[in-house]
Amino acid sequence: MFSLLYLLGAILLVGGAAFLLSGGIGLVRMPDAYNRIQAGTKATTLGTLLTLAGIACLRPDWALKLLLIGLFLLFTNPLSSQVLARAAHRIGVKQAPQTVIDRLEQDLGEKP
Amino acid sequence: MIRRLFVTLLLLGLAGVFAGLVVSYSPDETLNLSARYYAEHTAQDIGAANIVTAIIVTFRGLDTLGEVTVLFLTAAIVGLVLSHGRREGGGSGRELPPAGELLGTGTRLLVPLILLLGAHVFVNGHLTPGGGFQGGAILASAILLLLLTDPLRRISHRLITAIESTAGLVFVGIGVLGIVLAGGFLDNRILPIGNLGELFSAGAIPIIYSFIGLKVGAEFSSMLAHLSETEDL
Amino acid sequence: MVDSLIYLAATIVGVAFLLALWRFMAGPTAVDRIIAFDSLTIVSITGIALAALAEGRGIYLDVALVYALLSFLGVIVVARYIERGF
Amino acid sequence: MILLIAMSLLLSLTIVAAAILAIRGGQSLAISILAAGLVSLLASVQFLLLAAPDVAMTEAAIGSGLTTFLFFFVLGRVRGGEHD
Amino acid sequence: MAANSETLTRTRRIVVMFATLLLFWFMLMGRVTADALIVGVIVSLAIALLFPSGLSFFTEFRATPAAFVAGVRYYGLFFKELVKSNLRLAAIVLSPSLPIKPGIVKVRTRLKSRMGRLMLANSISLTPGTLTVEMEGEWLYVHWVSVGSTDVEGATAEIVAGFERYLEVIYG
Amino acid sequence: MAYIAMATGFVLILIGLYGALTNRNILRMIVAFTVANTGVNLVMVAVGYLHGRTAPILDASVPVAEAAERIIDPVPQALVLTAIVIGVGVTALMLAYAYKLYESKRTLDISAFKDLKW
Repeated sequence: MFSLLYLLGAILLVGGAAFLLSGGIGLVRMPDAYNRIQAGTKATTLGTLLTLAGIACLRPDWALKLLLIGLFLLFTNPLSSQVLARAAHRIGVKQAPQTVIDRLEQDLGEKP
Repeated sequence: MIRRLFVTLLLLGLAGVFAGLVVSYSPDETLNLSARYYAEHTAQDIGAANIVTAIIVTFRGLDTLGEVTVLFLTAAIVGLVLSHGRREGGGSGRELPPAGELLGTGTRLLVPLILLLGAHVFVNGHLTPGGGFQGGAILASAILLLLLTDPLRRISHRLITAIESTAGLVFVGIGVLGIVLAGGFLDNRILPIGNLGELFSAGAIPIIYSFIGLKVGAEFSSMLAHLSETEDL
Repeated sequence: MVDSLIYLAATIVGVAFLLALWRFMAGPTAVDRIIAFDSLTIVSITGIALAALAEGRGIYLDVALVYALLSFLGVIVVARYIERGF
Repeated sequence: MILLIAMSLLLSLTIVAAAILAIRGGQSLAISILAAGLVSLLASVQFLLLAAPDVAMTEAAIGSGLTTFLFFFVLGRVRGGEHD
Repeated sequence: MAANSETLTRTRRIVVMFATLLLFWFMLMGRVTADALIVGVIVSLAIALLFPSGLSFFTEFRATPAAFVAGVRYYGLFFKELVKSNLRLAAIVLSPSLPIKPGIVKVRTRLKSRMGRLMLANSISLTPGTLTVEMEGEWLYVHWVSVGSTDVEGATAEIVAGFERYLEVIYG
Repeated sequence: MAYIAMATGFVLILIGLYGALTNRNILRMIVAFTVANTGVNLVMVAVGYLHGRTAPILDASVPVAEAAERIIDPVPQALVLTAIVIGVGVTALMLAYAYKLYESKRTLDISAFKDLKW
């Protein structure tokens, strides 16, 4: 069973997996917590979306349910990473030495 | 030190027993007698596609009733134990960091969706994986999200108690109806069995499981609400 | 050939999972571990979908649905705890 | 089949590692609770591989939010007690 | 008069909520049949009435043709940005020297409606490289992996403007 | 696969017991208890698994006629499903008691509670 859709699905799967891997590598290599949030939780989002799309190509009868999973991920994921970043900033997690600017810290400092 | 040694010896002994169990375990090749009965007769007798649901709600329905009762008792005891340290009204002296606008808006967007998913899970308990217990836990998760966004929010205890007791009464009432109209307590054939795979099939299972779901959700919510009303120590 | 592509994808996902696990075990601060926790749950959704594909049962996706909608709760709970939010 | 067995092995490894992190003394209690939550979340995937989607769904619905929240709530209430 | 329009918006919100929930219900069920419709109407109505402060995609949606066009183009831009920034981040992660220049910049948004602001913040957060840390009034604090410009106007033009142009038409 | 899961479950039980017996903090003991709880559930589900079979839910891919040959044992799943839910209730109860204990003695160290020891 070798059709174009099938091949497209497999390629999408590998592409999504590659993004997941880049997220994993970023999670290990990035120097501080904020950059790890950037790499770790959001590169993995696109990776998961692509793998879900790939599986939808392999099994078109599951497409609706996979679409729902992707939609729910799109709602919940930025919310959790935003709340986490905010909490990290509030408890004063250190930033990497390469950091060039922190306007939030400056503005918080100006206010009483 | 003696204690550490004793614990280590005990665990080593247990590890030996477990290793023996794993090594000598030989998985069955076919289903055993009761499982074979369930596999062969569920579709005709009960009409539920999900055999686990059929076991929980009808074959072992009485156990489930006991279990829901245990859960009710735990919720009641948690409420009783914590009833002393209750905060008066909403005005606690603590300064809480605000939840932030994004979490507030996101909660208002997500809570209806989570409630909908919970309802879907327990209404479809006889067709897809899931059922009352899972659906109830998902409903309670929605309440949990509300509490996370605004910890000082008060969930109405009266509403929770009303839902909980109504659901319990309906559950028992359907069970008694089973004695009157069909073969015995919690018999699901008080309604037509219907065709396998449709939403209105499997007799009374969807109704029973929906009420179990509401009851479990209300019990978990009451635990969460009681905990969130305690004082800081 | 296509099947080997699927196996390749699964292997890559496994490596990503291991990297996130390393960050979870090693992470210097609590926030790092929470990030790793989040990534592990997201990668698990892919794992569930791949398992459903391998078994050929669409109903397994219901579990992924619950995962996608509820796994972020754990992260929010911990984040609100560390900022003393409740 | 090989795919499923490999996934199962990987999950087992992760579960045991997280469980060891969960009971190890000497680090903060919050990390222990987080690791216990990870144990139950990954155990739910393991349940799914064992062809038990009902159990997997229960564990996912309960293990992610509810249990973690109960622990962290009590931990937040007993500030100062976590170091005993 | 004011009270009347108040109840009108409340009713409108509940109706919109109900319709959205029903749509999601049919997507969950995967089929449109009579029995699914009956149960779905009951469940959606119960949730919409029990939780009237809930929001949905379409709560503040402006039902004009321009909004639909903007919605389609918004999603096109969003997915394009998503893939592009993911590729950029993957390049950063894989290069041996790790060329990052992180920082938190301040940007301004003109959006007023709740859903529009949530969608804007989510879009910024979902494209790797930028992450909304805090939102206060019209100011957004965005963590940026490779800072382009540190002043408010430059950063706004680079991060926000693309999404905001469409969201303003959709939600206002 | 059943062997892998079963071994994992037993290891989890051992780890949980070790944690519960060696830690002195009540909250840590409860955490260890939940780990052991998960292990017990894993062992029970693994006992019901039969090689090469699939989940006990009938649909298009598992027709009724082949059910007895294709599905695994549903009884342990039904047991574990309710055990998990009861487990959460028990955990909540233990945590409520831990809260009350802290309220009375201002400590969570188990060796401070000797009132009923004899």
